[in-house]
Amino acid sequence: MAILVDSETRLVVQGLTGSEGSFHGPRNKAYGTQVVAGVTPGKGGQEVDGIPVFDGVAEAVAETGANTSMIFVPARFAIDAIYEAVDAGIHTIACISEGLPAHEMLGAYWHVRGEGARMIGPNCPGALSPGKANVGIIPAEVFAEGSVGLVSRSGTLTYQIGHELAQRGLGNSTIVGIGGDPVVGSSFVDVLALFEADPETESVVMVGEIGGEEEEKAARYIEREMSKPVFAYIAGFTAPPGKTMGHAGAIISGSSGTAQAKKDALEACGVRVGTTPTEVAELVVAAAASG
Amino acid sequence: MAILVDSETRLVVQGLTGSEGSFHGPRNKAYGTQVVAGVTPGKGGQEVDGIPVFDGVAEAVAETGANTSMIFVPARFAIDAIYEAVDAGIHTIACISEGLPAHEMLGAYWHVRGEGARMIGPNCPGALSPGKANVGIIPAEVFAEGSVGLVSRSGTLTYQIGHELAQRGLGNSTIVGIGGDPVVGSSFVDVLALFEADPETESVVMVGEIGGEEEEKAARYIEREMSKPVFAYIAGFTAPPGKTMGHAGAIISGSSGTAQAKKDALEACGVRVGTTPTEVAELVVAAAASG
Amino acid sequence: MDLYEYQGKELFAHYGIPVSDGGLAATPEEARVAAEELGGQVVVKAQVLTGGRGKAGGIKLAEDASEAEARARDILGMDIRGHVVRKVWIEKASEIAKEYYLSLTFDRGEKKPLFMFTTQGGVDIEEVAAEHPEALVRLHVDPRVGFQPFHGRRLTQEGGVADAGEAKQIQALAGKLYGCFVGSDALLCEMNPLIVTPAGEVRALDSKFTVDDNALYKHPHIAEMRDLEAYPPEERAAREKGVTYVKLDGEVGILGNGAGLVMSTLDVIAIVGGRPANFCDLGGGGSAEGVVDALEVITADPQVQSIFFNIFGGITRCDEVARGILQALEQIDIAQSIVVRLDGTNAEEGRRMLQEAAPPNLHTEPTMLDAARRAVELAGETVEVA
Amino acid sequence: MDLYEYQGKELFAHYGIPVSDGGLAATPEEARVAAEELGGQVVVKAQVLTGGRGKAGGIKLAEDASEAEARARDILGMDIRGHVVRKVWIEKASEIAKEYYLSLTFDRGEKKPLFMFTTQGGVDIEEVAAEHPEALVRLHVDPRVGFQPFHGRRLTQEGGVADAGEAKQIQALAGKLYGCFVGSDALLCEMNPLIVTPAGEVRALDSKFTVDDNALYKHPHIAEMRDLEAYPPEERAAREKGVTYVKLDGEVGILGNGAGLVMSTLDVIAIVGGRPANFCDLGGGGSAEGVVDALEVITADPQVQSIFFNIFGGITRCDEVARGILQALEQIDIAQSIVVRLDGTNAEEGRRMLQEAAPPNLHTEPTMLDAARRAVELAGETVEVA
Repeated sequence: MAILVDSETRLVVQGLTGSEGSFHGPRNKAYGTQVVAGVTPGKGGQEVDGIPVFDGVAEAVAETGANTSMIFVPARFAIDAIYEAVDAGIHTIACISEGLPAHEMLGAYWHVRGEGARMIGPNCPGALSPGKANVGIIPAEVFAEGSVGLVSRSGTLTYQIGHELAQRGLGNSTIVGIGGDPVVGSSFVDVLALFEADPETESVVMVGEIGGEEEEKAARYIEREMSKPVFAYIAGFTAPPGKTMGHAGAIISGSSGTAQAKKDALEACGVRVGTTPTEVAELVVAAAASG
Repeated sequence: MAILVDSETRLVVQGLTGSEGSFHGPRNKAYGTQVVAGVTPGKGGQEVDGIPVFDGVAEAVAETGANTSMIFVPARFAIDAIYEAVDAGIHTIACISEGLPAHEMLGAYWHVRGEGARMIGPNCPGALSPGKANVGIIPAEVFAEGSVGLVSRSGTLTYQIGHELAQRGLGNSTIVGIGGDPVVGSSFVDVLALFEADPETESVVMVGEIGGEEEEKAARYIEREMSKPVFAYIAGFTAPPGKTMGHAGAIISGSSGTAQAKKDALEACGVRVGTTPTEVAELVVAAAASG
Repeated sequence: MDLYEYQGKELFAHYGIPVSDGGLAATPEEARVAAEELGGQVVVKAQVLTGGRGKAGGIKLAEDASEAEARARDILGMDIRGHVVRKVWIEKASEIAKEYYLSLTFDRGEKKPLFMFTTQGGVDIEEVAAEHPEALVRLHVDPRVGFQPFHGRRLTQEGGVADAGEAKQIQALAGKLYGCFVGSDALLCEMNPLIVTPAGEVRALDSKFTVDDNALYKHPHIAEMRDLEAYPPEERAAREKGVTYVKLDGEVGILGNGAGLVMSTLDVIAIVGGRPANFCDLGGGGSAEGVVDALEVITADPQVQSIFFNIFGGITRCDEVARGILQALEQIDIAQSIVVRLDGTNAEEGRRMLQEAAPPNLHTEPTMLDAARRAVELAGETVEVA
Repeated sequence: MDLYEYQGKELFAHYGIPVSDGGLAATPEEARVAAEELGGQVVVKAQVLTGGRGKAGGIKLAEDASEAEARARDILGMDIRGHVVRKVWIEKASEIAKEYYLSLTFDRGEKKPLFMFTTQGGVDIEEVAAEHPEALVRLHVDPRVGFQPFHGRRLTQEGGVADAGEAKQIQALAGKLYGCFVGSDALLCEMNPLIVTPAGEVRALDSKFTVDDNALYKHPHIAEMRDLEAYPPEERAAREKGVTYVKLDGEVGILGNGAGLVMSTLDVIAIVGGRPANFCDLGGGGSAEGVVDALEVITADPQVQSIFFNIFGGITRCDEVARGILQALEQIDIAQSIVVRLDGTNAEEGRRMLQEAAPPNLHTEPTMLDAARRAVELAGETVEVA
């Protein structure tokens, strides 16, 4: 099982011939992910590390049965790449590319949802199901196989926490980086719902940050809908207050968006919150030992 | 039961204070339809035949519990009226207004669907469930209560067929005019599905016309999905070939769009087709007598 | 509303789609001037709102201005499928290496714009669709997303455009075509052929363009393109009076309310052995005045032997229609018999009014079928048993 | 990217939103000239990228040009919440009958643009939201549908705008604001106050405007509005080198890869009893050159006593980071102790390189927590037990 990516994943890499795609595509393949195709318009017929390149995603899907896409194209082409993937019937999209205009992502977000597909990112490290599939740039060697779901807005901080868990003998069902952009394809709540439904996941660690209100929404969701234990870590307790202009943002969320406010909201909903990556890992270990 | 409109219908008339709205709104009310509100921006607080007028649909819904809207505003304001109705949580919309630009209707069509609402029209006569509710401009006195569902692209032709049925002692569960514009909110197939699911409807008469391929699609749907007997009438056997420009239209449908082609397609799918309004009524009568 | 080739190309050019230079001419002399301005070889193209111009001899090459004048003289005044050529488009001649086909239209069933593209252009495209369906790329665009670059790539990839430069031009052109389609509220934009010159340039060599009548209020510039003279005079007269009228070839004048009912009336007339003289739809309103106007148009057709007035009132009120009929009988000298059938809103009142006035050449019938039989009978035809 | 009031108003005006006439001035003399051109009463407004100008004395009325010059002299050079005023906007004074509030922003949670409107404008809007939430209309727009006239009507109806003329103006203005928001890829457009003059005219009297950095490539005109001098010099230097740097008030210099990890590092430093001197994110790449640049910026801060280098390699390769550290130690004269913690991609190789070179002031630690403690210790602080 695991979530989002697993041994059923048949991956097409949009931008496989680019500098990042040609590095991470083969790396994902070497990990054991079924990387079945690459797409770069005009380069159909080439190969990268034995992976066939097609001119378009529709063709790649028709020829290889790809069902998942990883997007590594430059920002200006990434929105088009998302639409192309959805149009071709891809059901899971990991958009690693960063720098996508937020207004364009709004349109893409609703389209992806409307067509019944699922997307993580943009500006995210991807998803890794240890022992099954790695789709993105997450350094797989840091993580072990196991039953802890991990979902995070941040890249490297995720690795830190996975590392702390692995050092304590705990592994992960899936590690999901949802990305930190204003508009991302999947929220904490979306991914928590997947973990709740995944039989392989026994507990979840959520790694949040200051700003926005996604952690507060997740807290309410966890209290209402989740049976599995959830642990959280929030970064940014000592962050200086932002020099934000205008007041609309704070009014929308009805939350100060501070790390403390998020910690309070989570704890009020029964989530144990660690104040350092080490502490959250120890909380998970302690719960696993006692449970 | 019946479909689309019934005794649960709580109707708001968008454009109630206009010349058509102020004629048909009270007429629908006199029939027994629960006409709970009217909307005309800037005329909130007025009344038309005892129906309170509000400035906006959201307010009308909040104050009166309206769940269905009938749109009678001029064409240029009708698209906005559709969006306003959906935004306010209206679940059934009958757009009587005509002259809506097709491109704008495309956007509205997908929005209405996406939000889970249902719409008939534009440029349609509305829906009538005899004895329960009349929403639109269908002359209710022509029709009797009964178990024959009636769905049509045409207004007056529908009345003709209902009249022929009534003269032979048959009544209707609901009469639905879907409208004849290039983009309409509900197709034959959509309405046939509702009739199939409606316990009060025992058979259905579909009234089509030359052009397009909706009748052909309906034929395939009827063969595949419908258990209830369906009868059809197609108008336009003697219509002169249209002076259409270009060929794209004919290629799309893969059908000549002629009345004969539609009749053939329907008969191939087990639908009995009458060649005059009288004949189709007689077919229904004969089937009712033998069944 | 259908546009002439030159009008469609004007819109194409406005949206950045490459077309050839040219000029419009209504006389051979104007054709000569236009050809002189363009210089070199030109093509003289009949401007008519129908296809098949080429086969009918409506498109001719001319080596110079004086030949252009001669060809224009041949073409102006020609009758092409019932359309008289009143204008020619003088266009710089193009060298053609390849002929493709590209269109964007409204797929009513799918509720999405639909691109169609094939490299087998320049010929009867319906034939290509029927005989080589695999050669015709069909690609829907989600109207809420709009055109995306991948749409262009899919067209050229699946259409098998091998040359990269050509493909890039067609991809860009498809994007502009989508902009043109949406921006001008078009229902159809077709270019057949879309040519590639020997130098590798892609250009629209013809245009078929239909604009949504309901959206013309947003595009006064396009609305002005309507050429009223393109329609037969009787249809024009009807249109001016807000009545939809199409002349047919029979003897029974038909008048009804609602297109569906009128079509059905035509069918019923045919089934009982008559031949309809026209299609005439009063529309939704059906005021007394509209009835008078419609009767004026119908009775102006000398072929009409009898008139069948078939009204089922909804919005239309039968008493108002009866008032119109009586008014028309007073105002116009109507020799033909009129058979009237009224049902629906205020039908009793309408029938009563007609019976009270009882004009000699007016007959009422209780049903549509009876009325059809009577009208055919009165037109001097044999009534068949339906 | 945040815009100054005058820049936001320039964009408002471009999209047809009514604003007052005015001129920009960087000196008292320029202020006088601008005031003369406008004539009559003017308002001299400090241009700073922060709120609270009014309370800080950054907005003053002037009766004439010479008074405008005097007020500009007072305001230019003021420090408002850490922002030095370098420009003033001289604006024609407005008569104000009513002060409303209107904004359009990005609701990240709902993934929709959100209008907020209240007739209780001109004051601290967060207070209105907290104390009179019913007075603040919130209205989402489906981005795939866009602004529709009913959105404008809902705003004024639910906001309780009684006057029909006012309501019509605000409805139209809301539509233009939506156009401005989408057209300029804004994340926030706020007008507080939106005023109504005694004559009943509606106008934006202030602007807060944030544009999406990721979309600036589409708007070169807006990109040019960026005022590099508005940022502290050290942040500016870092930005020029592609490094995100924010100066803080402590002694431990922080450098990491990824904003989340760096924030976490700040927290851990605080927990073990230290005070971070800065926030510094190398970003995704982390080339040797970037490391050198970042160390240059950090060590230029005289408060920095020790440096904590916290790297978890993903895309960033630890060997490349180690190379950068060694290179920096060669190129720059670094007096402070550096504590390095490397994990992830190529971490072993990186650690090996550092151990082999073994510069005297460089310490490696195996975990983030250990490294934090060591860095705080080396900064001369007491280490608390976490």
